[in-house]
Amino acid sequence: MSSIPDPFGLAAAALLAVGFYGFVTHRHPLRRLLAINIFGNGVFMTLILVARWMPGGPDPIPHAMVLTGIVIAVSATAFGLALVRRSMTQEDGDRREPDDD
Amino acid sequence: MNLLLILLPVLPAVMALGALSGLLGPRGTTCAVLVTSALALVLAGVGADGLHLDWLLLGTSLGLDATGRALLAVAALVWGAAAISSRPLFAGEAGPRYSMCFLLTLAANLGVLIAQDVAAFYVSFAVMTYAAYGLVVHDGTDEAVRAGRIYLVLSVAGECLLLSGMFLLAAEAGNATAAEMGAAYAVLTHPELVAGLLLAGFAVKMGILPLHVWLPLAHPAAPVPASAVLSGLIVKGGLLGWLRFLPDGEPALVLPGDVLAMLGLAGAVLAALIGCFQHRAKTVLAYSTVSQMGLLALPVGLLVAGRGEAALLIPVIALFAVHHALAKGALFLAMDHLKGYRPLLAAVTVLPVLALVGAPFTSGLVAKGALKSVMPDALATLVTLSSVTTTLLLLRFLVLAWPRRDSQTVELRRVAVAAWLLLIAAGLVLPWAMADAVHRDYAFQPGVLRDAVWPLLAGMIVAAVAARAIRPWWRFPEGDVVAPVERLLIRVHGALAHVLEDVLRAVPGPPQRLLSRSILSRLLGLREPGIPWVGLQLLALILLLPVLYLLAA
Amino acid sequence: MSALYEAMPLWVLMTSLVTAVLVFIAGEPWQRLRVVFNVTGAVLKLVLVGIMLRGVHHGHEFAVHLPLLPDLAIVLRADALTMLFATLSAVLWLVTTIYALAYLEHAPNRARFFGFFSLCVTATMGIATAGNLFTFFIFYEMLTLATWPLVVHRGVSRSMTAGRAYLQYTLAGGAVFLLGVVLIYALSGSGDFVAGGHLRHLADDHSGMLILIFVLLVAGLGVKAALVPLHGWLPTAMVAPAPVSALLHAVAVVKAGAFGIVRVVYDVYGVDLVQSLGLGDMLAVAASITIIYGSVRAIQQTDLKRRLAFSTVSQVSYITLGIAVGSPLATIGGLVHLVHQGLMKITLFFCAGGYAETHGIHAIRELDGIGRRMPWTTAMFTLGAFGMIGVPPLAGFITKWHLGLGAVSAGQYWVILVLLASTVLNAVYFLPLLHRVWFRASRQEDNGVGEAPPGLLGPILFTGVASVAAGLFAAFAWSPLGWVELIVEREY
Amino acid sequence: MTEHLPVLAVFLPLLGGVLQFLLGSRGLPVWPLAVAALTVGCVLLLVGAVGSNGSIEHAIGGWDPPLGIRLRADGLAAVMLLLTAVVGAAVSVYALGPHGKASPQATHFWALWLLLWGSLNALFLSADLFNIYVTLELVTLSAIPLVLLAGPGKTVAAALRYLQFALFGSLLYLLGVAITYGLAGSLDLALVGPALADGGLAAGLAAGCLIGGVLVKAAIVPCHVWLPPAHGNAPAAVSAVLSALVVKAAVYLLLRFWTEPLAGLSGTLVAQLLGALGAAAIFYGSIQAFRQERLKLVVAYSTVAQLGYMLLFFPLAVSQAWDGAVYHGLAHGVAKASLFLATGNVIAYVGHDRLRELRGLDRPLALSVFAFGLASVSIMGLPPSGGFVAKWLLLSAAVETGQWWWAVVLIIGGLLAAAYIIRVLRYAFLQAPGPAVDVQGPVPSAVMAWPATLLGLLAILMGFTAAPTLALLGGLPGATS
Repeated sequence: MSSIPDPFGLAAAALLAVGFYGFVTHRHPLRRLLAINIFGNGVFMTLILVARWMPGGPDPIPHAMVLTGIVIAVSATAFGLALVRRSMTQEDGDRREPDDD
Repeated sequence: MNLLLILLPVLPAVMALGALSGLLGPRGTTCAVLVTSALALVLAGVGADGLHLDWLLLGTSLGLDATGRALLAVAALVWGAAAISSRPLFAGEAGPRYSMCFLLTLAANLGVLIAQDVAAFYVSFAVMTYAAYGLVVHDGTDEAVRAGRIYLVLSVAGECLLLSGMFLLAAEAGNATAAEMGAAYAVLTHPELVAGLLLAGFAVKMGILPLHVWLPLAHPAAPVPASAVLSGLIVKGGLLGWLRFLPDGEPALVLPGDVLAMLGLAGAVLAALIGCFQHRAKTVLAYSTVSQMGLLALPVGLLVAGRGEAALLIPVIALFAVHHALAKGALFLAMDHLKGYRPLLAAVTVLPVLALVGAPFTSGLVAKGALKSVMPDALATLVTLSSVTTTLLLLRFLVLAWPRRDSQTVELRRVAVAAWLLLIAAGLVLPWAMADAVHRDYAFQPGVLRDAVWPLLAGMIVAAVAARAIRPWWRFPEGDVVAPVERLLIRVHGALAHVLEDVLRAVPGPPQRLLSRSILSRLLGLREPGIPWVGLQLLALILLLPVLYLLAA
Repeated sequence: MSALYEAMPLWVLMTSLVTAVLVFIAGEPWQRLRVVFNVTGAVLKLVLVGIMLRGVHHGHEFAVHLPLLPDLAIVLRADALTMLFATLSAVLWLVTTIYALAYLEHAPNRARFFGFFSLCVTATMGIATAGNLFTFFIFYEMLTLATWPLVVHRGVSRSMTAGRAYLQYTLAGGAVFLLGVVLIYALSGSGDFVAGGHLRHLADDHSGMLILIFVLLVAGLGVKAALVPLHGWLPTAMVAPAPVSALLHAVAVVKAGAFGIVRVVYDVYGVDLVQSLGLGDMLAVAASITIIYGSVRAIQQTDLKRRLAFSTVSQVSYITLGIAVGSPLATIGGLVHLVHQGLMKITLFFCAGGYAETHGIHAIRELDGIGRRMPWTTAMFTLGAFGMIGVPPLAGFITKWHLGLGAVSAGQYWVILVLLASTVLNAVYFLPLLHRVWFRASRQEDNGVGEAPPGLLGPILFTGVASVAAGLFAAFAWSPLGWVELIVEREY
Repeated sequence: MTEHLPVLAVFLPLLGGVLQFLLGSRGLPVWPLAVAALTVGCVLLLVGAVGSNGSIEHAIGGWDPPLGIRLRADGLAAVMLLLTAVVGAAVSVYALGPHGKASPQATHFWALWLLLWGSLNALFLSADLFNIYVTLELVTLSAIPLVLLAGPGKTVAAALRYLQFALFGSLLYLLGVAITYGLAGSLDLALVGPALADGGLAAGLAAGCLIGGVLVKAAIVPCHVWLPPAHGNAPAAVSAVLSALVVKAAVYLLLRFWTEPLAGLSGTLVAQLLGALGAAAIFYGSIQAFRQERLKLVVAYSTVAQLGYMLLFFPLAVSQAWDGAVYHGLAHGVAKASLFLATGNVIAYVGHDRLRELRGLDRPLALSVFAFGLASVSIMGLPPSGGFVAKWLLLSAAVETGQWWWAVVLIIGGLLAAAYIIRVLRYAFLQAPGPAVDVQGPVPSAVMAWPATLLGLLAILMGFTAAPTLALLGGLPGATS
């Protein structure tokens, strides 16, 4: 491993930090969901970094893991977005008229 | 025959239950007492061997010694007469209660007479004490209730003394019987302590000098027949306790014995003098009891101190007790019959009075004569002198009790009068019959007769002089020192109760809830943390973990 | 057959446990059936206990092991001490059941009441038959839980408060006790009840620890045994219905604590060890303070049941005192009081219930002249009260007699002063009461109601007479005293 | 046959759930019940096999790690599977009440529930870090929609918060997995240990991420904030599963990691920290439970508190503590499921769960209140119950290792539990004509009342079944005895 900070690694760390910060500070559910996704991307980059670092060239396994992770993240995000939408329409509904859905 | 002994207390005790439930009416109660009395008379006449019941209490020994036999006969008579007099009381509204207390007291009294071991005696003694309370307060007047209260306070104190004495006795000597007392005291570490406690404990019941204060209150407060048994018999329980549970001539017990003798003598004189300044006939009689019991304590003291032979002293003590029980019982019962103007009955009343004074040819003569015969001369003289005060006291009684012309006539119950007369007759005869030939002969010696007559005359003269000199007649409070002591105790109790209450308030009882509200509400004020705060903590945690790992490594 | 016979303690437990379950299942609508279950269970238990009693008398020791963890088992055992407590519970269960049936005749929620009542007895039996500390603890806590619904049975806010106090105290006590039990197991690897104790070999190296554990155990048990200052729950818990108070004060809860102290002193530590560690004196002082304090507080009470409750605080510590003094005679006095106090106090509480149920009397000043209307109840009340004072020939006297003798033979003369003080204080709070019931004129108008109904009066008479008999026939081999002498003979 | 049991245990419910989606409301409720019964049977056989033969391993399709998936059933997995089966069976029966009739909602419930069951089984049987990640996500993604079944309104916000935390926790965990892979070049639980032991700071960071991620999922204080709204608003059956099993699965992972991959790290200080978190959870959760005004929230906060007990294993770390922590997990699972089901019956009857208005419930709902009472005994850690045995073991461990402060925590925790439980129970005894009612429902049928009661009874019975269960568990991995 090189002593010079790997820009790839730095990017991963930055993503993690931004994601974490966003998750902690934002109150709006949509923003928070985005923050989680950013954090997730940081994690995936870390995995790719690990794959690069492995002795004997890039290791395929972390890549497989990233793919799986992305699938899961996407589906979870989709579910989250649906929930956010539901909660927002509900709030609107609350403001206008009682919800009978 | 021996098994009949146990019937003596059991029969009236069982009947007491019947009385309480109302199953046993007034007639039944009277019958029950009379049957018991008859049984007692038979047993007293025939005598009975000792009976040991392993299964009862802590192993019970029953038996009749000579003293027990004599007193059993007397008890049968006095209880019988009292029961007949009590008939109207058995029938009253509070009849069942009175009947129950009456029968229980009877049972316990007989139990005291026949119990030979420490535990059984104490059982009977305690039941007698508490059951008699019911007799004392029966009238329910404020006076009776006060008398009952003072009686209870002193009785409980006496019980405590007895109990501690008996603990000390039985711990080292086991549940010993009366016959084994001599040997028992020999093994005790502190015989004088045990003796002192037992002497003092029984002294309460006997009304020995400083502990007598309850007696002039309680005996008069009770209904007439109850007073008769209280003054005639119940007090003798203390005497029997002394005789059974103190050894004779134990060297360590000289001091307690002497103290008792001196207190007895002092009581004999002082109580009589105080009694002279009472204004109710029954109170006077009660003081007479205190005085006579003092006289009885004198030989017991000598016995304990080893200043006389047991073989001589004990029959004398028994004789005197028999004499006093019959005479005092008769005098108290007389109070019922002297309510109307009946000079004849009043004249008969003089007979027991003379007996108590020790006039010639009365039972008092032989009893007192016998008493003096076993004493050192100096003491005998003092006893003779005490006859003067006794005369004064009983004159005071006659003055107060003598029926007046204007008094309302109350219908007499013939059977009660008959029983009373029978009792008086027994009082005249029985002591003579029981006395040893020696004592009988002694009573007729000229010196003795002289000693019997002059105090009587002296008393009369003093009384006549005093009656003129002291006008109006002084009034001495009933129960003499009890009133100030009572006031003091009430004040002390008031103060103590305040202090106690303050203390208890200062040291609040245990909390009803272990968590105080303030702590709870502070804890309950906790709010859920917000997300940023949670995130910060989580971040700190994740960063802390590697540091901790490294530190530990 | 012999395995069945050997497992007697288990069957004895089952009689009331099964009864509880059946009662719960029968529920409110099946009144008759429930009564049948209840009485059958109680009688059956009595018979089984009788059989066990015979076995133990002949020197047999029943034991059942139910392994729970590799090194831990639930042990149910029946030795002579067990049988003392078990017999008391079995007899009084039957009596109290009959009393409760009459007492709650028209009350709601009876199924719940009798269900928990049976559970309570099960727990008590478990405590009696527990063969090691672990088993003891299980039933000790079960008792806490089974009793709470009984305390709050009335459902009014006063009983809720009492229930809260009860739970706070007993659960906290249980927690402290648990800590002590765990420490014992950690220290010695066993919490078995062995006559004479089994910790002696640890005395040299771990005396400090042993003292600490003892304090924890006694503090935990002291809550139920109502040792001052841990007694706070007891007087408030008297708001429960009379049969519950009777059971609480006479058999179940209070006695469980006292019995636990007996077990700890005799079968875990051993008297020698307790005395050599100086714990006996400590315990005796605590018991004495409780005896005096309870009596003083009892004097101040104006409510009958509250006065009786403080009287319990005082009286139960006689047991502890006897154990703490440690001489054989004092031990006899303490142990026999386990039964005697039970008989006398249950009589008193039954009577208090009788007064409340028949005439609506709760305060002491309302008792004036009740003796004329309810002569039998009041007679039994009188017996109970005199027994508490220690007047012979009642049961209480036998206790006091042995305690006193034991104190003298152990050279602890100050204990006699405590006994005397207690006698006087008991007299101070009971005798005026007796004067009231017998000698005062009634304040209430005569409404034609007299004695308590037979369902109440029967149990009252039974326990009252029993408390006389226990004293009068104390020297009889099968009397409580006779049995306790057998126990002490075997323990020493 | 035996070696295929793990696969069956995972795929039966998974496929059953998927099929339910496809079938729609047809086949309700017979189909899911049949699947559930088969699953229970499979798990029981599997547990029996583990009990008699020890661990069972199976590589799916014969593909070996690292690319293949290896299932492994050891003692710890077996007891967790057993718990899942027991609670699952009870919940399945209970669900016949509220979700028994054919409707879209019922379809969703059964499908998701079977998926969740399968995912849980998969999680317990997984033997490598990444598979655990996947199953953890599966569990989350099937659990959250279940919360939503309670209907619109209050649950959406709760579900959203749950989702956010769950996702964040998973990603944190994945980060840990990444670092671990970087260090060890493997993800097999059994193989990564040595590499981590020598890993220095990076290993510590990996452990931190793994533990942190799981802590979020396990709702350990301070990361518990998502749990009470989610568990407190979900339908009764779902709450029971979430509290009894889903969070338990996360704590299970913590135990698993500690004894396998992280065993080589010197964790004494971390252990104390985790213990402290456990203690904080016990205290905080109990106090919060005490101040709640809604019955379900009391029970939910109780879960927050009870999970803390399992963390006390880490500082104690002896065999007894291991037994105690795991047994606590089992006992709590059973008892808490019973509590939630009983609470569900209350809500079904009166239409709300406002504590102060629930007076006099014991007449109409005798059986449910009874169940609540029985389960409470275990929650309070009082004998005789599973909770007590667990507490006893933990206490013994604390005393044995001389760490008395954990003993104090255990004791006080028990008292606090009693405080909030009794606060609930006393309402049942208050004299009142009956509870205040929002929407009067029918008295819960036997199908709803008995599962709660049986679980409550089981919670008590577990006080006597510790020996065989702990034999199945097989002791602390790596311990000498």
